[in-house]
Amino acid sequence: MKLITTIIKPFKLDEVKEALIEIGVQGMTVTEVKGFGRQKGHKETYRGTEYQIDFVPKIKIELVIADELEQKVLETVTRAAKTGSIGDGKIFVSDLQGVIRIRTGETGEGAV
Amino acid sequence: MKLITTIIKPFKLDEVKEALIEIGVQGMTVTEVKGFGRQKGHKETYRGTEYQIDFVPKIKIELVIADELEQKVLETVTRAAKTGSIGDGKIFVSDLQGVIRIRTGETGEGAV
Amino acid sequence: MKLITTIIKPFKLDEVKEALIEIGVQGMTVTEVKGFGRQKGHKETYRGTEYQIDFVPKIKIELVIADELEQKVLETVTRAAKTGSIGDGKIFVSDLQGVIRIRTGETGEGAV
Amino acid sequence: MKRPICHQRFFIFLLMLFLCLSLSPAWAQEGGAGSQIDTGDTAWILMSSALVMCMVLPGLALFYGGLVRSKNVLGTIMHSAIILCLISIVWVVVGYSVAFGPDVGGFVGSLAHIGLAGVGTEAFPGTGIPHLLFMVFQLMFAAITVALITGSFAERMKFTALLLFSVLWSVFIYSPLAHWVWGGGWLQEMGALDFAGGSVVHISSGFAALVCAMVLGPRKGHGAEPMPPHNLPMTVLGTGLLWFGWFGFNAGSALGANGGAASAFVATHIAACAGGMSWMVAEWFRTGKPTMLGVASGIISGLATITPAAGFVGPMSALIIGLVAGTVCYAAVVWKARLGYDDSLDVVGIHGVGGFTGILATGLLASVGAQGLFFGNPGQFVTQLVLAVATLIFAVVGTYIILKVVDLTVGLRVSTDDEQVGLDLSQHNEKAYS
Amino acid sequence: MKRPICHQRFFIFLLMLFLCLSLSPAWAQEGGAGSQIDTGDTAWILMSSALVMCMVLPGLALFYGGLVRSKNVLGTIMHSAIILCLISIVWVVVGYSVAFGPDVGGFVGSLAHIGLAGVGTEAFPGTGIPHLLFMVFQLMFAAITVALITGSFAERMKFTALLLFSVLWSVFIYSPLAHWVWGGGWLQEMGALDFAGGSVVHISSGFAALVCAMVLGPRKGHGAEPMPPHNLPMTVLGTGLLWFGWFGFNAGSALGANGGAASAFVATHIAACAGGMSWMVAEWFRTGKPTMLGVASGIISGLATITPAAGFVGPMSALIIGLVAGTVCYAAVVWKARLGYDDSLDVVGIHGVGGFTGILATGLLASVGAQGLFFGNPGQFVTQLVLAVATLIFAVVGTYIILKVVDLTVGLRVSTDDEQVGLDLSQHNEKAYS
Amino acid sequence: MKRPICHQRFFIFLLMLFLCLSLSPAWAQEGGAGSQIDTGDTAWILMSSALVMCMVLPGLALFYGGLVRSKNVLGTIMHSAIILCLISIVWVVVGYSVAFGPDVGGFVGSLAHIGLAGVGTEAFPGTGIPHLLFMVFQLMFAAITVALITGSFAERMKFTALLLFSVLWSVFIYSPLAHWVWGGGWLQEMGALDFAGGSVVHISSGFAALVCAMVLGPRKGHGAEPMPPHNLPMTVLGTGLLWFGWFGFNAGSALGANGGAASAFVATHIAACAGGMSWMVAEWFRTGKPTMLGVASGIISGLATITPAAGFVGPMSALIIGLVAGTVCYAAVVWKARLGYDDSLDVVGIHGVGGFTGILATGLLASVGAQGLFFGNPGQFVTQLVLAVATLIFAVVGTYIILKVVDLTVGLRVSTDDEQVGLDLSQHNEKAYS
Ligand SMILES: Nc1ncnc2c1ncn2[C@@H]1O[C@H](COP(=O)(O)OP(=O)(O)O)[C@@H](O)[C@H]1O
Ligand SMILES: Nc1ncnc2c1ncn2[C@@H]1O[C@H](COP(=O)(O)OP(=O)(O)O)[C@@H](O)[C@H]1O
Ligand SMILES: Nc1ncnc2c1ncn2[C@@H]1O[C@H](COP(=O)(O)OP(=O)(O)O)[C@@H](O)[C@H]1O
Repeated sequence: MKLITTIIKPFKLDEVKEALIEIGVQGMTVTEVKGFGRQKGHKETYRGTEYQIDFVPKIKIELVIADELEQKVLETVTRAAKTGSIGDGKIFVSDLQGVIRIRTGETGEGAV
Repeated sequence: MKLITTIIKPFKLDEVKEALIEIGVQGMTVTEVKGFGRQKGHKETYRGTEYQIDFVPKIKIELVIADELEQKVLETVTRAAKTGSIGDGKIFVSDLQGVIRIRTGETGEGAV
Repeated sequence: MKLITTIIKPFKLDEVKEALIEIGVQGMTVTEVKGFGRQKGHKETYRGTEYQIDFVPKIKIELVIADELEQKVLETVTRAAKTGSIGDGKIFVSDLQGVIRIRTGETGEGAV
Repeated sequence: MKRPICHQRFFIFLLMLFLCLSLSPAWAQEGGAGSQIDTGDTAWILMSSALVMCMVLPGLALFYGGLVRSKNVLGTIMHSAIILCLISIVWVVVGYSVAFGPDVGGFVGSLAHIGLAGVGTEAFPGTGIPHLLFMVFQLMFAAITVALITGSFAERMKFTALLLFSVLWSVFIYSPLAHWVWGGGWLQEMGALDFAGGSVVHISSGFAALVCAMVLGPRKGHGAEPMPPHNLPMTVLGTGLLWFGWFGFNAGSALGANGGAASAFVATHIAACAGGMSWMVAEWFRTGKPTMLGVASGIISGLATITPAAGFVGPMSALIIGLVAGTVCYAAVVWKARLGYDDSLDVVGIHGVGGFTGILATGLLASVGAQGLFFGNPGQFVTQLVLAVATLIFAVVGTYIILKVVDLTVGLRVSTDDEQVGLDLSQHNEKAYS
Repeated sequence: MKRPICHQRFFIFLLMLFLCLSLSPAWAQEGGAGSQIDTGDTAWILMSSALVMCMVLPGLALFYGGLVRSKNVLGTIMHSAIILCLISIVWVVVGYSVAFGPDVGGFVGSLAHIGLAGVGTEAFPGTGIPHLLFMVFQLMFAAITVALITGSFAERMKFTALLLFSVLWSVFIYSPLAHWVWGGGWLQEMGALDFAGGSVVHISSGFAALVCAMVLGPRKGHGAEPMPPHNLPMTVLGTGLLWFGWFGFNAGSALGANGGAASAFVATHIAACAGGMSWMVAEWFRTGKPTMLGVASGIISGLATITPAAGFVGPMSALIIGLVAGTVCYAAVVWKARLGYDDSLDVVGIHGVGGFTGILATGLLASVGAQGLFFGNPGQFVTQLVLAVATLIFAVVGTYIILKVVDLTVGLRVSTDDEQVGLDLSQHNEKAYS
Repeated sequence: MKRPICHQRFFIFLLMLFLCLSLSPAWAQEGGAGSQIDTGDTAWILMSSALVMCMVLPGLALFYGGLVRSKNVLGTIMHSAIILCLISIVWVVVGYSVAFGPDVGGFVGSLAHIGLAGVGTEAFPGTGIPHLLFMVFQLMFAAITVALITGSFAERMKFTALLLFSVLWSVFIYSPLAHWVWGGGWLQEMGALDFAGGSVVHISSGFAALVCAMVLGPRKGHGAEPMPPHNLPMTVLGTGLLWFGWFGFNAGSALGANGGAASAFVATHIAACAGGMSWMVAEWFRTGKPTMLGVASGIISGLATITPAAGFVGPMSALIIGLVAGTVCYAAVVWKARLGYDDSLDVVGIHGVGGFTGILATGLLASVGAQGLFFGNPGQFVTQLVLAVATLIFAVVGTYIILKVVDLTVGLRVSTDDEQVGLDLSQHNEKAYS
């Protein structure tokens, strides 16, 4: 099993979700995060005092999939999340030792 | 060392926490997440416009434990988080190369 | 590639970020989390009813780096995040199979 | 299954309304001579009526809304909002007549004013304000009284049940009570003193709340899991607006802009301040920390307690009443925990206990336009005792019967799942915050 | 490039102001004999003016602010806030004179009152209140009318465009309309009835909103991605404050504290309640759930619809008007979806349709101080029809022209990126919540 | 150690109160002939008193509460809330007498009115309103003045210190100042003009705030880490309520519903609008973006600056004053950064500078019932200068002494840990949002 973690621009979430469903992904977990990177943040002014905010809002999607789906998922996410401008985000791939579905106790690929 | 990541229903958090403490787990990190899966979301209506919301609120617990604790933890979480209805959530198991306790610099099992 | 996950005290975020930038880290992803551990929570009172809150607010930083940077990063984070009092947090190290930069499709170390 | 039924019910409700309309002689409204209308008095009661409306929405709605969990905030706010709409209509259609129509045996008003028949712009007897204005000022009282009760069954009442309960309670409990004390009924005949509603508004709603809490039972997880207020600044905002509106509630009850109004205004303000102070101090002693919610609760306690006395006491008596109110109501709220019922937002401890204390305090400290025990008139205290107890018994019994009726017809509580999900999504398909 | 330009524009604006000042004869202000001033009437209109101001800020600002996405809440609130500031100044400098200066051919007022020349503390003809007070009461109406429009182009209008649009619209659309109906213009001569602004305020802003929505085009992602309100309790708070202020708006339009004010107050309150009830019921039938936002929208619909009738109808007619308002406006809002334009916060469906309905309803149900069709005077209905249609056409055409002018000078919409980021950060360098 | 001590302190405080009570002759209150009471004037001042109360809570509480970090919002709101409760009691017990009791040597009032002795419903000399009403109207001014100061030491003041500071400051600074300017004291004798409190309220609180900021020192991390407002819509809501209430504050200071009140109302509104506009424009020039917080700050600046002039100037002068206010106060707030003290919520820049500017502007532009320099009376300007400087010096010196006393008794600041955790949890065991 693989755990695919991807950081994307918030307004891309729906697009990416739809694209993943099309290729048969049945579940995912989403977290609101703040990202720091090449994409520069923004300026805020309060009563003449200016703040430079480095962090930009991002969405993190965690996706557990069977190994054979890896390529398909990576391509799909890359395609769906891409705008071509700085800050599109990253995809991280790591191994999973095991998965359990709490409701049934099923393990392995049957559990996702 | 193992990293146990589990997605559960929000109102199960206290129960799961207590159960883990009982079996000697001393720490955990909790994140509010939104989940997509078999469990269907809900409908919202604003001035006659209806939205179908697919994401449901979930709680993610990250747990770093010594390898020998793995089985005990998996059983405990599965038991405590289970309601039997769709959406109970998942448990993911992965390997950790190392752990450090920042305060003391301790590493490995002594650090959790 | 390595994934460094660290849990720190919220008010340490800026310090840690600056320290990481100094040693050449170019990006990170930050999440607001709630931590449970040795550090005790706080008491809340509403109309004479008292609640004991066990969870304390923490910041989780996820950092993807090239293997050779690992030591430097671990030292830096430990130094920058340390206050010496209970609750300073942890650092977890795990392996990554791959990384992709969505914007360019670059993979591996070039992608972070 | 459920939905079509409640549709029917609504249809009937609407029909009923239109019926009243067509029957109503008040299509056009008789122009009043207005000869004795005083513009100053009218200006103040116009304003006071607006102020009391503001107490219900947004005042009480936010005061309660901030205290519940975020999944129930809209459902809670909705209670106050829809009660204001619904009871206002009930009031003009029938409620006002039951309360202030020509007396029938000292117990209710006749139906002479149904559909506001005969309620025009002429001066209301004994005042310098139009009859219509007196009617709408009283309307606001009718609405807020029912809305106060909702705090006791917050986060679990079925919406259809709320609607039915409100209509029945307003017509069969509130209107008669208002008649007894203010509409020429037997308690008024007895000489009972209730300046602005310590019995009619606060005792009645406060002890109705007790019955509701006991009949509906506690919220799922009550006592086990923490249920902290989701937004205390919202509750403080509500507190401020309630206080603001209470000046209309109490000083407006003088029905004119005169020395009596000024005196009631001052008493109201002092009692609110003293209530906030004394609750804070009491809590500080007991738990070691003063809290914002404590001060807010103390302010409302002081206001509820001074309500019946506002027009009858001097400023220093008001100070005493306020100091007592904050302490007594805090004690009541703390003891609640022991008794174990889930009066979710402490309507009993604040309005029930506060109102009861205020009615008795009036019997002790009245000194303006009436004498209490401390001013040489023990009889007044006895009368006040009768007033308080009669109101309490009537409210408790009546509320119990109404709840049973509602339970048998539409059912009182939402399902466990709906309660788990929260009222906002389960009852209203809405989320408060996105 | 852009910034320096708008700086210039501002400089010119300021210069203009100072010019008016120096020219203005109203440096010092003539003390009025004040002989016929009635303190009660004055007290009520002072209060009413404050109430109407409160409708704009915080009332409308929060009502709209809660309905947008959190990235646009400050930008949305800013619309109401800056319009109140800007239009108030425009009004005292020139707007009041155009609206209420000595009539010129039935179409506009002369510039006799420019810079408030000749507007002092003497009683305003036919009333017991100072002329200055009448002026400031009307000022609040001028401000809220423009602010209402902003709901239609929320979340995408360029800030400089908003400023220019507001000034032009107020001077060239609002002031003349106010003159036609209230300032001695041709519609008033015709005997058209608009008690508190069903045409001048609601039809004009409502249909101006329609043109704005169509000319600016929909928000990016409208229809595709969900855009739920970010904070409904904020919207409910706004609703409550609007309702509260509306008592000053309608009952204050009696320009005194008398039976007429009381009657308008009652009609206003009943219509608000009935509107809230009927929208809720209609939605309940259609979608199976009553919603808090529905009740809030219904309340505003009832208030907008009763506005022109408030002083002319009895309570039961007000009840009917309210019940109709909630249903009709809900239908309008639902149909909007079909028509496809993005009137983001439903200004058309609530104020346009509500105002139109109210003007016609006045022609049917007027019975106090005037007769409508149902009371034997069909002619009045025709006059009302003329009033409604004339206002609509003038507003639509005028708004279209002004939008074109603004588009050619400063441009109407923010860039796609700015819209993506949100108005708060892109237009104002601020975030609402941290 | 600490807690028991502060308990004691409270106990003593309560004892003191009851003492005053028992001594107080005002148990019952003398009914006033009320012969000369004017219902219209009374209606307006009843309303004005309620409006000024609304400025403190929820107005100022939310205005300040939105500007701090979320961990301190309850602690900040608590400041305004508890000051309203505490100072109201201090005022009726002793403050009113010190300020408005029979003059003693031009510096303070005698203790004749302690515990409101001799303050009844008879008309207050020279007005048509009851004495009690005048007292409570002034009470609200006393409360808000102390509350304004709290913005300067937000997020770090110890709660016990706040309580002690407030009582001392109110009795020893505010009451004497009120006597000097309004109670028949030496400045009033001199002919100094302060219509509604530019010196008594704004200069005094504004420069007291400066001393507080310097004595307490900056917040931990001030300058280093960003401290953006946690909820700007809350601050805008507070702004709107402050504006709304300010009509009572300024127009109410006419102590009647007459031409003077109308004129003050108009001046107040125009200055608020002009202040909002000019701050926005100034900020736009300097940082390239107009901000919502800027407009809100400008509005408050305009209101603070017009306060002393409201009853003495015509509308166009008010426009100038407002335009100047927004610019000058913005400059002051920007320069603060250079001076380096941490006046957390800009009390100095807005109220201190605004009030000072307003007192001088009155000396220049007064034209109604008094003449300023521009209207041929240079002497008035000198008098105003004396007024402003005397108030400033008295406030600065007095505040410094009081702070030292508080520091030596209960200590001024919370511990560094408590500041890190936030006032809500460390001082009050509460969280604002869950
Ligand atoms: N080394 C990293 N470790 C973890 N997250 C990262 C890292 N680098 C970037 N990110 C995440 O990816 C987001 C986008 O990266 P950024 O450098 O801004 O643009 P791009 O992805 O186009 O290179 C960042 O906001 C951050 O959340
Ligand atoms: N493939 C997946 N990858 C990551 N998270 C998942 C995946 N599938 C499900 N989840 C998480 O588990 C939660 C529960 O899954 P769901 O399919 O709804 O019910 P069940 O766990 O009973 O099968 C989801 O809300 C989501 O947060
Ligand atoms: N076993 C664990 N698994 C995951 N996170 C943990 C674990 N133990 C501690 N943490 C995280 O580290 C934070 C600090 O740990 P704590 O025991 O409180 O202090 P310290 O790090 O000084 O030992 C906790 O709040 C929690 O977020």
